[in-house]
Amino acid sequence: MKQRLEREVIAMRAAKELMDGDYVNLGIGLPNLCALHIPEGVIFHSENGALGYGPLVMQDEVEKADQHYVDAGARYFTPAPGMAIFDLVISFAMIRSGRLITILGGFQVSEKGDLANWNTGEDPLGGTIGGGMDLAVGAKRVIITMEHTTKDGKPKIVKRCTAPLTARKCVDLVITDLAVIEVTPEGLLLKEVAPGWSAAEVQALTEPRLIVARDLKEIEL
Amino acid sequence: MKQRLEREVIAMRAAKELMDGDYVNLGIGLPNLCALHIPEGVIFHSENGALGYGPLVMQDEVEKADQHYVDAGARYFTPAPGMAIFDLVISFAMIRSGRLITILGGFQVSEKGDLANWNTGEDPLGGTIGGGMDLAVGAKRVIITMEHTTKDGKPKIVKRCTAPLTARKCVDLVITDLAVIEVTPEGLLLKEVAPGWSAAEVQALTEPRLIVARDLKEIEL
Amino acid sequence: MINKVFDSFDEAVADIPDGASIATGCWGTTSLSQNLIAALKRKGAKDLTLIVHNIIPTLFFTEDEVANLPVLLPQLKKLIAGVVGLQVLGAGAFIKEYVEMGLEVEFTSHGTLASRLYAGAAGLGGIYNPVGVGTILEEGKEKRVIDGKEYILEMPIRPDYAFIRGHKADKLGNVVYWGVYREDHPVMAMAAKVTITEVDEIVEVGEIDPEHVVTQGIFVDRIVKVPEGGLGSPQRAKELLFKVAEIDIVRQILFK
Amino acid sequence: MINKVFDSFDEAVADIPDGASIATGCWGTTSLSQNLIAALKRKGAKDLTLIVHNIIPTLFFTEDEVANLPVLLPQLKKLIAGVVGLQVLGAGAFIKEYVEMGLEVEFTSHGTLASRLYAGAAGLGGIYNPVGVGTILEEGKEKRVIDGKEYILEMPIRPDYAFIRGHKADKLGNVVYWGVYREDHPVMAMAAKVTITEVDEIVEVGEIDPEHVVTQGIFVDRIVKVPEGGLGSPQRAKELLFKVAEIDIVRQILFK
Repeated sequence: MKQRLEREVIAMRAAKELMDGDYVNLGIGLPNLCALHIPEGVIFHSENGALGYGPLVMQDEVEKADQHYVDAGARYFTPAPGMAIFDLVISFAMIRSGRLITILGGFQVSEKGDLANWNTGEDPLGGTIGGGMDLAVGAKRVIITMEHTTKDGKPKIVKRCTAPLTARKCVDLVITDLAVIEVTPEGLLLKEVAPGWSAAEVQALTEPRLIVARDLKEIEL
Repeated sequence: MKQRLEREVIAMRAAKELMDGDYVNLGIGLPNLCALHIPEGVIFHSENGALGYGPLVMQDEVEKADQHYVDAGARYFTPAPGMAIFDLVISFAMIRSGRLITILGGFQVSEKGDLANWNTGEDPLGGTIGGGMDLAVGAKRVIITMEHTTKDGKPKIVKRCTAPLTARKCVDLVITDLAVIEVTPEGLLLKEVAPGWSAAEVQALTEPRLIVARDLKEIEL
Repeated sequence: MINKVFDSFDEAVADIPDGASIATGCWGTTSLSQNLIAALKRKGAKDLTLIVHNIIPTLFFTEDEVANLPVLLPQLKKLIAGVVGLQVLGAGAFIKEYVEMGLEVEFTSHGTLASRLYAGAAGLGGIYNPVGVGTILEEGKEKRVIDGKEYILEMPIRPDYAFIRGHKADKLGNVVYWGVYREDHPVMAMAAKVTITEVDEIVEVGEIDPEHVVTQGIFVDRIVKVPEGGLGSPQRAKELLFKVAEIDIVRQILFK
Repeated sequence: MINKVFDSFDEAVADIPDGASIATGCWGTTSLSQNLIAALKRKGAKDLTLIVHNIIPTLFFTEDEVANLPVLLPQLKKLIAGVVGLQVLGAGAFIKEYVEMGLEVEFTSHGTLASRLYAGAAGLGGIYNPVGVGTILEEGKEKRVIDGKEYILEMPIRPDYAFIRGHKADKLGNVVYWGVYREDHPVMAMAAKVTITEVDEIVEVGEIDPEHVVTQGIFVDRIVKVPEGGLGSPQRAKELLFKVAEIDIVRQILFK
């Protein structure tokens, strides 16, 4: 079987979408791995009311943890110069007024850019809505990082989401372990493929028809 | 002609409605005269974002004025211990969430408690809406202080307001230079009359029928 | 000056009747009003509606160490929440038995909850909300297209009580927070009919800079001091933090 | 780090096109963004919509002393305001000539304007507002009874630009205010597409305590320093305050 990109590499590729001065909110899981690769000058936002904080406290430095500084994913963060603390009314105005870029995980993305990422099944208790729906609807740019297929090999990029939706027509870019795909008004545009993979091979693992970019290239970091 | 209460006395009577721990917003004009008579422990609110401030700067002490501390009526106030400064979103949540008592002026009050106090005529440019409508609708208790009749002797307490409305069914108590009248579900209840005035004499200068309180008494300060 | 300072948490919650609605913050354990939660549990009022952003079980701690929202589950009729449980632990599994016994759960997005609380504070009758269109959140609600975009009509929330976790309060009730204490507490205090705060420190009037007050005294009815070193105190939190750090599974959840 | 600091007010407003909408604070002269107002006048953009709580003429001062909102009247197509003019001076008399020439005036209550700006910031499609029922503010608007109470449907406001008067800003755009500078500036900054602030002082990143930031840098795009002793400066304001105090009619308005 051909090699797919490591999760770390997906995160590195996603981090390339950000630049100095961007404000970013990273979802839990894969998106969080981006944190270590994000260029200087990018400012982090946490839904529970912090902007511009410093590095997370790592496992071997618990003595640095302060219980007053916990991010939305329950990780301790360190204060940094220029940080601001605020309430959720302000925090969600940041999210909903289109100033943030968000990188989220995904269960499914449809060819129209619909996103399902809060619940795999039909039981509402089986997932958590949290701030994810607000981010998907409100962010300036929604980037989804995920594996290209499920564990049993089914496409996660689908014609129509079967898992409960997070939001309609919200995704701008999908970065998987096989490809970088942009959601355009014309359909899904395949822009980059993993080294050694052809457009046809990616298409075979994708439910909707992909438009292949004229300048299709290999994913670069 | 019988003597009516001075404006200062109306203000003193209105101030009696307040007690320690109350939060109050005073409208411009007559209501502002109450400020000097309000008991200790009453906390002042200004729409433009101040709570718990100290005395206003008087005409002969302009050196105390600080341009950063101006109330909603463009008067300089002095800071006081426990004061808070905030934005208008918060200020109007204070007003609209039913925590303030407001004393406002009035052009007309109807028998149902409708209030007209922002504009005497039909030209919107002839008056100012400001925060008065918010106060009338949102305050826990709306007290109107005004002369009982217009300059040419017409009743200002009327069956139906002819001046443009500020809000419907919002007035709780009217304090005039002749009487103290409560708005009740049954109608206007005459509770107090100015010294030397009878209920019948007050009724003669009032358009709707007044219910005379069993324990009708003279206005006391 | 009206005395807003209560000596005991039990007194501060003594008038909460059966059927009351209570809004409070929870994002991790730091922002919990642990002493008020424990007092409400002792009081045992029933058929309560709990309005929270998150309700998440506390892992590896006893109830004496952390009084978290799930201790109130037996007293609830209804739960309004954005996050119920931890995804890694099967999300809302811990409340399934209560749901089967009749607990009503109303899901919300975090931002929608914040906006609904603001609507409550500002006296609004409803808001057209952009979040949740096409999802389970639109079920049973009115939808409307405004300027070509779909919205859901969401109703204001005006809780009977708010429990807020402050850092310092002066005796007039002006509150400042510390880090994630803040959460949605300011808007909950504005929207609620009665607001009770537990704070690390009660200070004299005048000690908080007027520009730094976050929740103004007009929104705060009762103030109780967290006992030093006791439940919910910064000292206790620091101890527990190190205890957490010694438990591998939790470290993996927290630090990854 | 992105540079948000502009050297000149003219540069900071250079991209404001004809037809733009601008929200800004005015409650007395203290909260005015005088330098931005003067720069916008110099630029001369036309058909503007101005969104303010109050527009009140400055009495007894020259335009060189105070750049107040009425200097923009010739450039306006529409005005949204709560207070137009001073009651004691015949309210809106000073804008009558512009109204006759076609200026559209939309009245609002102060609280409604704050809520509509919040609605703009939070992405809401509309709000059911309790204020204005039975008044001229309901004309032409949808009404609806919710839980037995009447409300008016009011639309969100998302200005193209906000001019905000801050006290200090750090280079990331975090702003703190001073007294009545604050006004509705925080929510205007949140609701606007582009926010420009004029401040007494620009400080280094890290000089403002994270708990004290009122408007966060994400909401602020451009920062310009008020020239010391110049238009809108605290020094100038103090001088004018004493000048006002010497003029009897104004003293009567201000101090009674």
